[in-house]
Amino acid sequence: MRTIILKSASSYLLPVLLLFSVFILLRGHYLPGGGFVGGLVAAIAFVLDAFSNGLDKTKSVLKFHPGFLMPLGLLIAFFSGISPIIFTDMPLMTGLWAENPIPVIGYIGSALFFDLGVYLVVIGASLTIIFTISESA
Amino acid sequence: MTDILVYITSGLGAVFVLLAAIGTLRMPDQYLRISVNTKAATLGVGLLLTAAALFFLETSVTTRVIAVIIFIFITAPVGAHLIGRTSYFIGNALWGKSVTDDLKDKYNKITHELKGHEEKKENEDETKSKS
Amino acid sequence: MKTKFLSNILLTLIWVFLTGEYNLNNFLFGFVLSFVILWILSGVEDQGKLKYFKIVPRVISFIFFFIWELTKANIQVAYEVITPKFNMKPGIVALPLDAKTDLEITLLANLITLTPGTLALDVSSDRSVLYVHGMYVEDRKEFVEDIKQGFEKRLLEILR
Amino acid sequence: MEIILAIITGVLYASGVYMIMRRSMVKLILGIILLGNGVNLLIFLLGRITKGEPPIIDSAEKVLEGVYADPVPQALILTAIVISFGLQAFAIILVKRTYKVLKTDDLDQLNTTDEDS
Amino acid sequence: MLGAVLLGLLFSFFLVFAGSYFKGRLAVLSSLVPISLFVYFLTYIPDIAQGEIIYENYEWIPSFGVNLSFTLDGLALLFALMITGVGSLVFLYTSAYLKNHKYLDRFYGYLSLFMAAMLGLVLSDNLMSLFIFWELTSISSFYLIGFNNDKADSRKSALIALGITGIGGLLLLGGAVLLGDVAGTYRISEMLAMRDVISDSPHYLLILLLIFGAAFTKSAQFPFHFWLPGAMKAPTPVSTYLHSATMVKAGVYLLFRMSPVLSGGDIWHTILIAVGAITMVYSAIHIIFRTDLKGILAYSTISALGILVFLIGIGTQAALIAAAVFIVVHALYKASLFLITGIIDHETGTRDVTQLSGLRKVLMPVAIAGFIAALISGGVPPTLGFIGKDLIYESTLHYADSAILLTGLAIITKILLFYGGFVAGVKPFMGKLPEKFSKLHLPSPLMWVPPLIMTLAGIVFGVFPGLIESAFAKPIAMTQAINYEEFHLKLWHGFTTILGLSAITITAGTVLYFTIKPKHSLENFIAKFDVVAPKDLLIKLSEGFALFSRFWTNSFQTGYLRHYLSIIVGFLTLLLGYLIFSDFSLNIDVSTLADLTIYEISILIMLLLGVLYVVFTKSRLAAVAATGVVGLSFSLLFLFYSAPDLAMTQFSVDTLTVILFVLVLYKLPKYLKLSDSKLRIKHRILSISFGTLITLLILRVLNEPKNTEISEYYADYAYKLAHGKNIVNVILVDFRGIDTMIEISVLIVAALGVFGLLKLRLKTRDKK
Amino acid sequence: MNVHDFLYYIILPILSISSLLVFVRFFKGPSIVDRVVALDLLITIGIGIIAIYSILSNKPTFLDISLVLALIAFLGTVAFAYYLEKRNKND
Amino acid sequence: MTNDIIILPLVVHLFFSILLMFFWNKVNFQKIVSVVGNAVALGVAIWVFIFVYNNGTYIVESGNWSAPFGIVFVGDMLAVTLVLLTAIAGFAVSIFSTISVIKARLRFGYFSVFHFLLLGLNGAFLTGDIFNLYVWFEIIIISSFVLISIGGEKNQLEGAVKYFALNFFASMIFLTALGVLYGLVGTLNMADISLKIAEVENRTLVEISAVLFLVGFGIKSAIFPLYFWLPASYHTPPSAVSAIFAGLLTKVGVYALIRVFALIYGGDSFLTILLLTLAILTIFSGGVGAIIQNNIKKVFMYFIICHIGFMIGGLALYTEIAMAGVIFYLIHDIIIKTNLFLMSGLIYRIKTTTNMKKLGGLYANYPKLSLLMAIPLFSLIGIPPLSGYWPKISLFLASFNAEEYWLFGALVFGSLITLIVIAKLWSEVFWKDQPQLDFPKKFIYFNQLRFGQKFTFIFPVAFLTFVTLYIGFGAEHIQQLSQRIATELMNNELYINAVLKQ
Ligand code: NA
Ligand code: NA
Repeated sequence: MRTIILKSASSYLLPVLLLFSVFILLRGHYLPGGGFVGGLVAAIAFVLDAFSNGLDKTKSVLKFHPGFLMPLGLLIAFFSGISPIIFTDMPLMTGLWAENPIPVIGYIGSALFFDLGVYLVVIGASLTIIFTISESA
Repeated sequence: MTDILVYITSGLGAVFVLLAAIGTLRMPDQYLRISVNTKAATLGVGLLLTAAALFFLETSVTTRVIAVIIFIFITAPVGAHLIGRTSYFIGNALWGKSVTDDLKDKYNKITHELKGHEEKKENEDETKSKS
Repeated sequence: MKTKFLSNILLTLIWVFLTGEYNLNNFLFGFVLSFVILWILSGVEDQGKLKYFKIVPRVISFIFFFIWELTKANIQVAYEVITPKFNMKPGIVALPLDAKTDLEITLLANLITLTPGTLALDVSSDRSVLYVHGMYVEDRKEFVEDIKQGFEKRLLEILR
Repeated sequence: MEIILAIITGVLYASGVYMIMRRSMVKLILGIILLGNGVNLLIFLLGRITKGEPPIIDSAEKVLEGVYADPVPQALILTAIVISFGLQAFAIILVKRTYKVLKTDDLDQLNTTDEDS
Repeated sequence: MLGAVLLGLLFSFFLVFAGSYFKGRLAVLSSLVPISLFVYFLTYIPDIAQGEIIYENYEWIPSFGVNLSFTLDGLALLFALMITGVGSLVFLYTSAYLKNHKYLDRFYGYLSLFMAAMLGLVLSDNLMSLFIFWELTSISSFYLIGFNNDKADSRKSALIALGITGIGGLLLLGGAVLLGDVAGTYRISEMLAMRDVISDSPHYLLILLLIFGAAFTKSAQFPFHFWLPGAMKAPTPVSTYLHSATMVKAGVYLLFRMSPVLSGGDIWHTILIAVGAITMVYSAIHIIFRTDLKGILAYSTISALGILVFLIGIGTQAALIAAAVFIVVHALYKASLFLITGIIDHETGTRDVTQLSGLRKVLMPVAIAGFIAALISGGVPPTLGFIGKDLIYESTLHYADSAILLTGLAIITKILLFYGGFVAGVKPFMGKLPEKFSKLHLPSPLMWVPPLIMTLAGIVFGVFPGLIESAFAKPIAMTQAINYEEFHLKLWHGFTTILGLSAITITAGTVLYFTIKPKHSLENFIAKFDVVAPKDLLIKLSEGFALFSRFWTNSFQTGYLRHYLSIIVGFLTLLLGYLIFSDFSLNIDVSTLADLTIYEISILIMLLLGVLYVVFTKSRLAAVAATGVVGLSFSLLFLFYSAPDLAMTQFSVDTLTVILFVLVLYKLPKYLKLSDSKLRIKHRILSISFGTLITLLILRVLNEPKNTEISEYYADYAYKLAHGKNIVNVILVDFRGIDTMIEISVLIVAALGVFGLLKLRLKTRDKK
Repeated sequence: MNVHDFLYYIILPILSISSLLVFVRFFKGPSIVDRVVALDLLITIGIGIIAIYSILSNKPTFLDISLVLALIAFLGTVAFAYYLEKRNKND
Repeated sequence: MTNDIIILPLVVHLFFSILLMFFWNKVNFQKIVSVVGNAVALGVAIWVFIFVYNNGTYIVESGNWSAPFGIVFVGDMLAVTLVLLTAIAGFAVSIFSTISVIKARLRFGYFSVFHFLLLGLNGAFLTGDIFNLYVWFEIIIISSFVLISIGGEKNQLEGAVKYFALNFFASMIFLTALGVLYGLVGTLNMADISLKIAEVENRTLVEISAVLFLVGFGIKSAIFPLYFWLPASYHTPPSAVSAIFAGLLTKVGVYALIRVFALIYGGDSFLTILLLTLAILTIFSGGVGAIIQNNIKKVFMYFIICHIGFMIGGLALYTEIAMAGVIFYLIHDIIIKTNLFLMSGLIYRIKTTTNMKKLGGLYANYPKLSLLMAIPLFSLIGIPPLSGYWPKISLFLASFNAEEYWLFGALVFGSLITLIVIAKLWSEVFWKDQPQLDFPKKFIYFNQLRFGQKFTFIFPVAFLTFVTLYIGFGAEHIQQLSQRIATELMNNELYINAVLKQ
C-alpha cells in the first residue's frame, strides 16, 4: 500500500516489535510467552513492514531468507534435544542446566535453546508462508 | 491516594470506551464512526491502562503500560487512516448532511494515485488573496 | 553511524523499560540485543535526527497542548454521541501541507486523527495535501487554519 | 458455567461440521477453523476450568500450591493450535491454488477424481 | 519325492532364463524331465505293491504346522505315474504340435510348473502343502488356458477357470484350516486316527461343505462344470493334460484321499452320490448335442468325473477299486482322444465332427488309435475299459437300497459315453474322405505315437489286469477302504448280471452311434436352454454383481466432499447417540451459573453470536472478520480461565489466519448460494444433532471425578527440576518437548508446502 | 466500596456492555469497513478489559497480553485495508 | 547411544530432513543424501529391531522424566517391526523417487518432506503417549498433504482438497477422543491410561471415547464408511508418493487402532460387534470398488480398503491367533502395497498410462519384468506360499473359532475378488495386445533410459519383491514374530509394566 503514514510508522515499529518479541521469548519459562508467541510477534513485525514498504524492501532488510530460519531453528531445537545424548548419558530432551542463573535470562539451559529454535522456526515458517502468498498474490 | 486515582482513571476510561461504543453504534457514516471510535477508545483504554499502572505502582508494570499506551497511540491513528481511505476506495458514501468532499475524483481508479497539487495551488491562491 | 548508535541506545532503553530491571547487566544485554536487531535490519533508513536539548521543552509544551485539544474535542464528541440529535457538519477537507518529511507528515496525521472530530484520511501522492475528515466543518478555511496554526506549526517547531 | 461452555462447544462443533458440508471452499476452511476452536474448548473444558489461577509459580515460590488450573490441557491446546495453524495456512493456500487452476470455489465441481477412468 | 517336485519347478525357472535354447529342435529335450520322473516313480511299484507306504518330511513352517510332508502310497503312485506318464507323452506331442511357436519355451515352462504342482499335490501328506500345490495348479493352468493371450476368448476362459477354481481354493483353505484345527494336525496320515473326533465335531458339516466345494469346482461337478468346456480354448496339449488326465482329477483325488478321514457320516455319501450322479448323467446327455470334437470330449470328461465322484460317494471297497481303475481307463482313452482331436485339428483345421470323415485314408495310425480309444471308452473287451465298467456296475449293484436306481443311472451314462467315444474316436475316420482333405499326410510321429502308446496300454492292462491290481488297486484298497477284503481283478467273471448289463450297454451304445448323427440343429436346440444353464446364470449373476458393484461404489463414492462428510458425521452421530442414550442421565449443576460475571456473559454472547454470524453471513469477508471476533472472545475466555499463554497464542494465530485469508480471498469469487434448501435442512439437522451430542458428552464427562496426579507432579517439580515457573511453558519445552519439536516441524512442512504450492509450476511436458 | 468492587461491579460491566454495543455494529455492518472498525474497537476494549482484569486478579503479567493484542489488532486492520484496496484495484 | 537406541530412527530422519532443507536447490545432492539417509535409517532400523528382538521391550524416557510424566518411547516388538518395515519401504521409495519424481518437485523440498513423513511414521509407531501420537499423526498428514499437492494440477488438487478435509476432520475427532479420555483419567501415557481407565465407573463414556478413536483412526485407515477420501486422492500424486501412502499411511491408522484397542479397550463387546461389522463392510466395499475400476492405480486403491478390512476383522476377533494373523497381514501388506504403486509408476513410465483399457502387451515386450511384477501381484492375491497367503490361515482359523462365519465369508469374498481382479488386470495389462496409444511428445520412455536409470527404476521393485518373497518363503520367521507380537498385545500388562516400571 502506498501510504507514507503507514510506511514511516512501521519503520519505527519494526525494531521495537522485534525487541518485544525477544522479550516475550526469554520470559516464557517464567511468565506467559515463549518461543511460539515471540516468534509470531517477530513475524508479524516483518509482515507489517512488508505491508507498508513492499515485500522486496522487507526482504532486503532481513539478513536471512526466512526459509533459512526454518532449518536453522529446527537444527537448534534438534541439537538442544539430542545434546544430552551426545554430551551425557541421558535420554534425549533431558534438560541440561548451567549451575547458576545469569541475570536477565535466569537459568541457562537446553530448554532455552530449544525455545530459541522454536522462535526461529516460527518466524521462518510464518514469513515464508506470508511472503510466498504476497508474492504470488 | 492512588486508590482515588485508580477510581478516576478507570472510571473515565470506561466512560470513554462506552462513548466510543455508543458512537460507533450511532454515527451515521463510516468516516464518523472511525473518527469517534479511534480517539475515544484510545483515550479510554489509555486511561484504563494507566489505572493498572497506578494500581500496581511497580516500575516494570509502569514501563510496560507506557509501552502499550505508546504503541496504541501510534497504531490506532495509522489504522484509522488506513481503513478510512479504504472506505473511500470501496465507495462508501459520506453522510447525507456532509458539507464538503474534497477527495471527490482525486483518486486514480486504477493506480490509486492521489492527486493533490491543483488543490494546493487553489488553496495557496486563496490564502494569498486573504492576506 | 551516529544515528545508528543513537537508535541502538534508544532501543536498549526501551528494552530496559520493558523488562523493568534497571541494572548494568540488563543494559548490556539490551545493548547487544538491539545491536543484533539493528544489524539484521541494517537496510532500514534512519530518518530521525534528534537534537535533544532544543526539543525537550517544546515537546513538553506540545504534549500539554495536545492533551488540552484531546480533552476539548472529546467532550464535544461525547456530547454529540450522547445527545439524540446530530449537530455535526462533516466533510472531507484538503489540507495543504507544510510538513515535508515522512516523519512530519505521519506525526501530523496521527495527531489530527487522535484529536476527536478529525480524521486524517490520506496524503496526496505528491505529499502536498493531507485530506482530513472533520466532524465540524462549518467554515473550511477556519478548519484548515486551526490545524495549520495549531498542530502543524507546533509540530514543525519541534521537528525542525 | 460449564454448562454454558458445553453448549457453546456443541455450537462450535455443529457450526464447524455444518460449514464443512457446504459447497464453497471458503466455507470449508471457516468450518475447519470453527471445528478446531470447538475441539480446543472441549479439551479445555474437560480438563476442568479454574478461574483466575494460571499455572504459573509465583516469583517468590518454588512450587505451585493451592488452587491452580491444570496446565496439561493448556499445553495440549497450545500444541494443537499451532498445528492447526499450519494446517489451516496450508489449506487456505490449497484453496487459492485450486481456485487458480480450476477456476471455481465450488467443491461440487471437484469430483472428477472419483469417476472411474 | 521333494526332488521330484522340485525338478519341475526348477526346470520352469530355468526356462525363464534359458528359454531361448529350448525352442525349435531342442524342444523335444524338455520331455526328458517327465520321462525321467515317470521312470523314477515306476521304480517304486514293487515296494508299493508290497503294501509299503513311503513318507518323507521336511520342516518348513512349523508355526503353522505347514511342512513338506510327502507320502507315496498306492493312490499317490497311481496319480504320480499318470501325471508323469501322460505328461511325458504330452511333452513329446507338444514339441511337434507347437513346433516353431514363438513362445514354446514359455509353454514348457508353464507345463512343467503345472506338472510339479500336480505331483506335489498328490504326494502331499500335509493338507496345507496339498493346498499350496492345489493353488499352484490353478495358477499354472491359468497361464496355460490363456496361452494364446492375444485372443480375447482365451483370456476370458482363463479368467473364468481361475475364478471358479479360485473359489474352490479358498474353500479348501477354509476346510483345511478347520480340519487341521479339529484334528490337531494337518497331516492326513495322522488325521486317520482322528476319524471319529472329526465326524463328531460340530464343525463336521462345515468341513465337508468346504472340502466338497473345493473338489466340485476343481473337478467340474454340476453346477460348477461349465468352466471346463470353456477351458477347451487352450491348446490341445493343455486340454489333454489338464482337463482330462490330471488337474480336473485333483478334486477327485482330494475326495479319494480324504474319504477314509471324512466318510464317517451319511452326509458324505448322500451328497457325493447325488452330485456325482447328476453330473454324470447331465453332461453325458450333453454329448449328444455337440458337434465340436473338443466339446464332446469335454462333456464326456465331466461325465467321467461325475462317475468318479459318484463312486467315491458309494465308498465301498468295490466302488473305490472301480474308481481307481476307472481313473486309469479314463486317462488312457480320454488323453488319447484329445491328442487325436489335436492331430485332426492341426491337420484339417477343423474340429467340427459333421465336417470330418474318411480320415483313416490319410491318417491311418491315428485312426487305429482312435478306434482303440473308442473301444476302451465303450468298455468293450478285452480292454481295461471293460473291466472298469464292470467294476462300476458291481459297486452300484451292491449299494444298499438304491442299487437299482444307481445302476440305472450308471448304465445310461455308460451308454452315452460309449456313443461319445465312438463319435470322437471313430466317426472322423469312417466314410468318404472329402476332397479338401485328400492332400493331407501323416504328421510327425511325435504326435501320433503318444495316443497309440496309450491306447495300446489300455489293451495290455485289459489283458493283464494283474498289473493294475498289484500296482494300484490293492494298495489303494488297503489304504483307502475302511475294511479291506481280498479281491482280484479279472477280465472274465463268467455269465453274471454284470455281463448282461455290459452287453446292454454296448448294444445300446452301438445303436445310438448309428442312429444319432451329430448335427448342428441339435447343437442349436440345446443352446436354447443356455438361459437356464449354470454358465449363463453365473454370467448373468456376475453382470448383475458388476452392476451392483457400480451402484454400491457410486452411491458412496459420489465425488462430493460434503456427501462423504455427511456420511462420516452421520455415522459418528449414530454411534454417539446410541451410546449416550443407552443409559441416559444428566446431572447439571446449575449452581455454578451463579458465578457467572457480566464480562463472562458478554464474551460468551459475543462468542456465540460471532460463531452464528460466521455460519449465516452472506459475505465472505464478513465471515472472516467474524472469525476474528470469535478468536478475540476465545482469547479473553482463556485469559479469564487461567490460560494466559493460550490467550496470547490463540489470538495471534487467529489473526494470522485472518491475514492469510485476506491475502488469498481477493481472488476468489463471491459466495454463491449453492446447495439446495432440502440438503441444507438435512445438514442442519445432522449438525445440530452432532453438536447436541457433543454437549451432552461433555456434561457427562464433567460429572466424573478427575485424576490430578500428573498436574500435581508438574506443579511440584516444574521449578525444582525443570527450572521454570510458567508450567505451561515448562511442559512445552521440557516435560513434553517432543510434542513441540514435532509441532514446529509441522509448521515447517506447512511452510514448505505453501511455498511449493504457489511457486512450483510444472511445465506441461514434465507433467506426471 | 473498595477498588476491587468498583472495578468489578462498575467498570467491567461498562466495558462489557460497550463491547456488546460494538458487536451490534459489527452485526449491522453494513459495509465491511464497519465490521473491521468494530473488530478493531472490540480488541481495543479487550485490552481495557485485560487491564482491569489484571488488577482484579493481581497478575500484572497479563498486561503483556494486551500488548500482543494491540499489535495484532493493528496488523489485522492493515491486512483488511490491504485486501480491500487490492480487491478494489482488481475490479 | 544405546540408551536412546529406540529413538535413533527418529533422530536420523529429523537430521536428514534438516540437512536437506539447508541444501534446498541442489537436486542431485538431495537425491544422494536422501538415499544415504534412508540407507542409514534402514541400518538403524535393523539394529533397533535386533536389539529389541534380543532384549525385549525397551523404553526411552524423553527428558529423563519417568512415565507417566514425560513422553516415553516404547520399543516393543510391534513398534520396532513397523519401524523396520517403514525403513524398508522408505529406502525403496527414496531410490525410486530419485528417478521417477520430476526435478521441479525435487527442487521444492520433496525429499525433506519425505523424511518428515517417515519421521512421523516412526514416531507414531514408537511413542507411548497418546497426545504425542496425535502430534506424530499431524506431521504425517501435513507431509502427505504437501507431497500430494505440490506441483498439483487439476486432479491432484481435487484429491488433495478432499484428502485434507477428511483427514483434518479425523484429527479433530481424534483430539475430541483425547479430550474425553483426559477428562476421564487425567493422563496421556497410554500404559497409564490403560491402568486408570479400568477404574472409571461409567463404562459408557469409555465406550464413547473408544468410538471416537475408532472414527478418528478409522478415517485415516480408510475403513467403511470412512474411506471416501482414499480412492479420490491416492492415485493422483506421483507413484513414489502413492507408494509410500499406500504402504504406510493407512497402516499407521491400523496400527493406532491395534495399539489403542489392544492396550486400552481390549475385548469390549460393543466394540467387537462394531469392528466386526465395519470390517465386513470394508472388505465388501473395497472389493466391489476394485471390480469396476479400469485404472490400475485405482484398483490397487480399493484393494487397500478391502485388505484393511481383513486386518480390522482380525482385530475385532481379538484372539491371539487373530492378532497374529493381523500382524502378519500388516507386515505383508506394507511391503506389497508399496511395491504395487512403484510398479504402477514403472508401468506408467513404460506405457504413459495406467488405464487398463489403454494398456497391453507388457508381457510380450518385457517378459522378465512382467514375471518380476507377477510375484507381488500373486502375493497380493495370496497364492501360496507367497506372503499374502499365510496370514489368511490365522484369520480363517480365528474366525472359525469365534464362529464368525460372516467374517469368514467376507475374507473369502475379499480374497476371491482380489484373485479375479488381479487376474483380469494381468490379462488386460500383460496379455492383451497393446492397443493404439497416442503417445505424448517429448515423453522419455523407459526403453530410452540409460542402463543406470533403468536399474534405478527396477531396483526398488525388485528389492521389495525380494522382501515379499522372503515373507512368503520365510513365513516361519514372520509367523514367529507375529505370534510374539500377538502375545505381547494380548497380554498388555507386559507393555504396562515395561513402561511404568512396575
Ligand atoms: Na528436559
Ligand atoms: Na449528538
